Amino acid sequence: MDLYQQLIIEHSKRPHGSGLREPFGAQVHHVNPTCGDEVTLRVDVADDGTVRDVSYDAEGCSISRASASVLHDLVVGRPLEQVQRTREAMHGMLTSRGEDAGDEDVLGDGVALAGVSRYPARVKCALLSWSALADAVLRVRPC
Amino acid sequence: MDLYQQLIIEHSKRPHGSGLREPFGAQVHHVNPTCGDEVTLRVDVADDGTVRDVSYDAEGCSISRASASVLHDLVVGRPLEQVQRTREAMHGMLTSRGEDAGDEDVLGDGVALAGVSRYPARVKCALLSWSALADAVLRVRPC
Amino acid sequence: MNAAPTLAAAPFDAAELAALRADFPILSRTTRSGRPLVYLDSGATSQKPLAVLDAERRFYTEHNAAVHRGAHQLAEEATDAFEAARAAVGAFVGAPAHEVVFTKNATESLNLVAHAFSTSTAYAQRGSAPQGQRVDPRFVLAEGDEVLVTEAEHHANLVPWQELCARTGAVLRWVGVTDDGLLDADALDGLVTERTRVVAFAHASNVLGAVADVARFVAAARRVGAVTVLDACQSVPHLGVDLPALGVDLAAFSGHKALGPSGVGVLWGRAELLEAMPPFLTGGSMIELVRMERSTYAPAPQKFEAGVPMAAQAVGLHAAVDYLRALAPGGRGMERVEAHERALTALLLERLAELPWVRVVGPAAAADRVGLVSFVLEGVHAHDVGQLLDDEGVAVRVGHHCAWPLHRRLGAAATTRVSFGPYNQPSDVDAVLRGLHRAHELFA
Amino acid sequence: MNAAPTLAAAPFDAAELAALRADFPILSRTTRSGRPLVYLDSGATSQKPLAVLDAERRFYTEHNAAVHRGAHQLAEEATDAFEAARAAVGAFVGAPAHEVVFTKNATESLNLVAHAFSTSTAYAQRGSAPQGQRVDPRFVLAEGDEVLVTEAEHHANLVPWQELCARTGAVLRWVGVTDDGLLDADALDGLVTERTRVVAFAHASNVLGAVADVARFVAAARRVGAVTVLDACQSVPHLGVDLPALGVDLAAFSGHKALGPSGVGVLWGRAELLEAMPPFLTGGSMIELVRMERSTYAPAPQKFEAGVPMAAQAVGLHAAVDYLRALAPGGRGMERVEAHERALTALLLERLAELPWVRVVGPAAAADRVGLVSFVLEGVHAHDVGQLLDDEGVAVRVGHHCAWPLHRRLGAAATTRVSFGPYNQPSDVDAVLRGLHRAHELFA
Ligand SMILES: Cc1ncc(COP(=O)(O)O)c(C=O)c1O
Ligand SMILES: Cc1ncc(COP(=O)(O)O)c(C=O)c1O
Ligand code: FES
Ligand code: FES
Repeated sequence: MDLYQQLIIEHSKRPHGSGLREPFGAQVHHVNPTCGDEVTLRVDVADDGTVRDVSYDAEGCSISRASASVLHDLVVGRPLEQVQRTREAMHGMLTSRGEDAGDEDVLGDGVALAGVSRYPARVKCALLSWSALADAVLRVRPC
Repeated sequence: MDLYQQLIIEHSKRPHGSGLREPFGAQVHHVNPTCGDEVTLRVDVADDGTVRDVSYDAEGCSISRASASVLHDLVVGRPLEQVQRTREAMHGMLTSRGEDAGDEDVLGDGVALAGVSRYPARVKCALLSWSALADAVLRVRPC
Repeated sequence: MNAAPTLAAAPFDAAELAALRADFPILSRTTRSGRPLVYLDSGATSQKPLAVLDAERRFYTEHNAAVHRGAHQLAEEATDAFEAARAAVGAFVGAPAHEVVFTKNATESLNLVAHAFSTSTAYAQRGSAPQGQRVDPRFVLAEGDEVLVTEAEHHANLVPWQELCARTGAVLRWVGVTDDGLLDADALDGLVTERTRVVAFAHASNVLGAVADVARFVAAARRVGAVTVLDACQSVPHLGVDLPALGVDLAAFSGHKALGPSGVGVLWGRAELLEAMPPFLTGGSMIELVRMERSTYAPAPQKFEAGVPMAAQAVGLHAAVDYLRALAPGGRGMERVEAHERALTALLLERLAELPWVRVVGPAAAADRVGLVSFVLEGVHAHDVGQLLDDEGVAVRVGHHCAWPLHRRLGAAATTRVSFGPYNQPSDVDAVLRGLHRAHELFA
Repeated sequence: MNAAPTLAAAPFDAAELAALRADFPILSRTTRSGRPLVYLDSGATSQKPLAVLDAERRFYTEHNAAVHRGAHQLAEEATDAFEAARAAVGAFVGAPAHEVVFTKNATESLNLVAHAFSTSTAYAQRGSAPQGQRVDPRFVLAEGDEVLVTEAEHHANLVPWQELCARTGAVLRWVGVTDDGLLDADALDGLVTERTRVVAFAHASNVLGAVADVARFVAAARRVGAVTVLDACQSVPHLGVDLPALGVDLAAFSGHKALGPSGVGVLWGRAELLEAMPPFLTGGSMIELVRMERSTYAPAPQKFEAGVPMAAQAVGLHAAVDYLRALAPGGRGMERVEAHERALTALLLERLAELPWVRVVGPAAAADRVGLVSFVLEGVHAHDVGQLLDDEGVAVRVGHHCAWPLHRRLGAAATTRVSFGPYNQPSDVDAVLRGLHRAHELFA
């Protein structure tokens, strides 16, 4: 089964950067309508556009928790432009129905989530924190 | 085709006793819900229980007009008890789905309607004036 | 059938027709009189090709599960099949998938729309809309607001509006029918007033066969901001129809008249309008958040699809529209269906015109019609006509065809209706004529 | 299968089960992991035996026509088949044919009933009932009248009542669920007041599996003259049920959970009550007389069946109930289905009780349940459990099962539900346990 890679299990058991922290520029709350699971997510962006912190409280399955953990790793300390590209790469991989295995240089541990794209019912799990992030960034930096 | 016996066609073209007449003891109006056709029917019953007249205005198909014409023949001049038996015989034959060919001694020309019972959609046509009659009799002689 | 016709807008030739008819096993049965079945009641419901029956069966024997409800593989497959059907049925009428709502039949689709008005009105009066849901003023009716229909409507596009008026105090108005059996379109402009909130009308009449001047209705409704609702039951199965291009806001049609299974219908609506409408049936799968006190709802189309849906039937309808499209290269099958049915209609009209004892209702020219013709035999009741045709093996519909007010207007208690499907052939018209002559001889 | 079991209330033995399973081709498919399918989601929708698929196909290839609408032979045959289905489905739940209304699913049935209240209320307030139609006071709601449900309801028996309240100003009340996950039946008497007009509750919970004390609900409702509405979705497919004998006024269930096709549901109601209710969907075939101004309606059940109905699906459901009855001599098949599913439930409960990391919700004893069991794996999200079971080929449902308030009350965001059908076998329980152990090892 290509869904529960060891990396996913590890991230889900010990998620990186979990918990809500201050300061933050925006906080959003997103719900996965198919299961009712939710994430509260905060971003703190420096004036130069660098993401200083992403903190979150994720209630959900292992996939959603692992994805939030991976998100934290990939986003903190990066400029918003790069975050945007990462998010697109993640989205592309997750919605590819098995076509896109993901680029490890861009997605790091995130490539362990590639298998999710073969399970349509779970794609929203992995996307949950990423859509919350997009929404939060939009509130900090409307464009 | 056992539906349109020559007798039926004749009755339908020249229905016996058609038209509304006076005097009458009760008048009823019945509609065939499946087609919207209607009959207005009057009965005049003597004190001794003899049906003196049945007059009617029937809008409908050949089957319903023929059935009203046959009804007139079978009912006028007869005591109510016999009318009741005739009505039951007619009802039995029409709803028999081809099982009951009808007794000519009881139903006269009415046996030509036997074929109707094989056409469920048309049974209500033949019954229309007979249910109107039952209703009208009930109003004259409640029991 | 796999024949590749050469001319997109020609009727099917004999060989094509034979191949096509072979896809419909019921057409080779005989009737109680021993005569072969001649099915001319496609306006009531069409016959189904094997491709449709096979698609349904395959769904049940390989993928059956409750859609939108499970995470297991069968549930995923069933959901994929259901959503693929939505996309295909949408594409068939020029619409994106998310504007397609599956219902049980066109009647439910039209009731859904009528209830959007009374529910919005109740929400507005009581301030009881679900949290975060704006009540769209287009769907709120005040006492004396008007609903406009036509006198030629099928009961399905009339009675729901009468009932809406009974629930809200709105008033029903209608475009009349002229003595010639045509819509009195000139009266339209006078009937559309500032109080008109809905204009609901049939694309093609199921009795007259006439195709409505949709643009004129839409223009009149737009002038006053009324919502337009199209009853497309008799157009979608017979013409190539692009619903969004027609300019209407909402449209209903049934699957079972378009070679699809029974038990599935469609409501199409502009996305913006569907979002503005409250749900109709409520329950599972249409919710966003449920608390005991109150709930909020999913976006359209899910909002309108409460409960386990008719998944196998949607899959069957998918096969039906695929089948229809494939009747000509490039998915342009509906052009040939239209041409084919129009040729049969012209033939029938021509033959009927030779009989002085037959009165046809509706437009004289086949070009102004979909493939159906209703008529009266002088001195012969329509049910007797129908019965004698039945005896010839010919299945037609007799009665008021769920358009009672129109029949009252035409001065006919009942008419006989011949309605064509893609599988009908010129000899079917001969069979009709044989039966009519017999009826005339017997009764007139 | 034609095996003639000897003991009416015994589970199916291995040979019987093998014969029965052969009637369900989908059960022999394999899943993406290469493992054979173990279908344990019959609570969402059941699989269909070949007899059902064959009956539908035969209808389409031999008798298909619009029912209640034509005088030709096909229309007669189709109508006969549809009405025979009504009689058979009625008999299956102890009811006469004229008390059976065909809907698209149980959700529509329940919405139909909820709308009977708001429509009657509108008629009464506006004096707008159809001519000659008495507005029955039992269906007229005043501001502050009460609708009583339970906290364990499926959304289908909750949201329609919330919406009824939003349309009318009635107030929703509910019987709570105790910490043990049981209905707080002791609170019932206090909750039924002079203002209670409806008491709506599930016969069997689709999460807890618990069977309600129907008599107690009925007695409480009768005391104040409230209408009782039973959600029989999870009882009719799994127990022998005699609806009229239960004493309720109305009941809903779906065909697709009882081996029938998708797209067909049932509303049963006492004749007297159905007559007193206004129609819901309006349009063709449900009318008595139509004029442009207003219409009157046919008697029940036709009054509730607007438009061309799901005839093929009703015919399929007929085949399904025949199939179920034939699983034991004398048409007592449901007794064996009940015994069989109860034995599997007992086995599953027993095996789960051995696992300290599994918390079962609902009654401890299989005797108090229909054939379904929901549970929580400590430290493992239900969707991960479901996914690992899926990998074992096991199809179960995970989530809130359209009973979100109940899950909130139970303190579980989601549960895993195993639900049985007549075709399940003891080894299916083994497959579940294998998956649970794997989930526990991987995640806990
Ligand atoms: C208890 C209960 N009520 C109502 C429903 C709704 O049934 P349907 O989806 O067939 O309308 C279900 C099943 O989904 C159920 O389990
Ligand atoms: C013009 C028109 N509108 C509405 C309907 C109703 O469609 P359905 O019975 O599928 O709901 C029909 C057919 O019966 C029709 O011909
Ligand atoms: S199941 Fe809810 S987020 Fe994955
Ligand atoms: S068809 Fe109307 S009475 Fe015969």
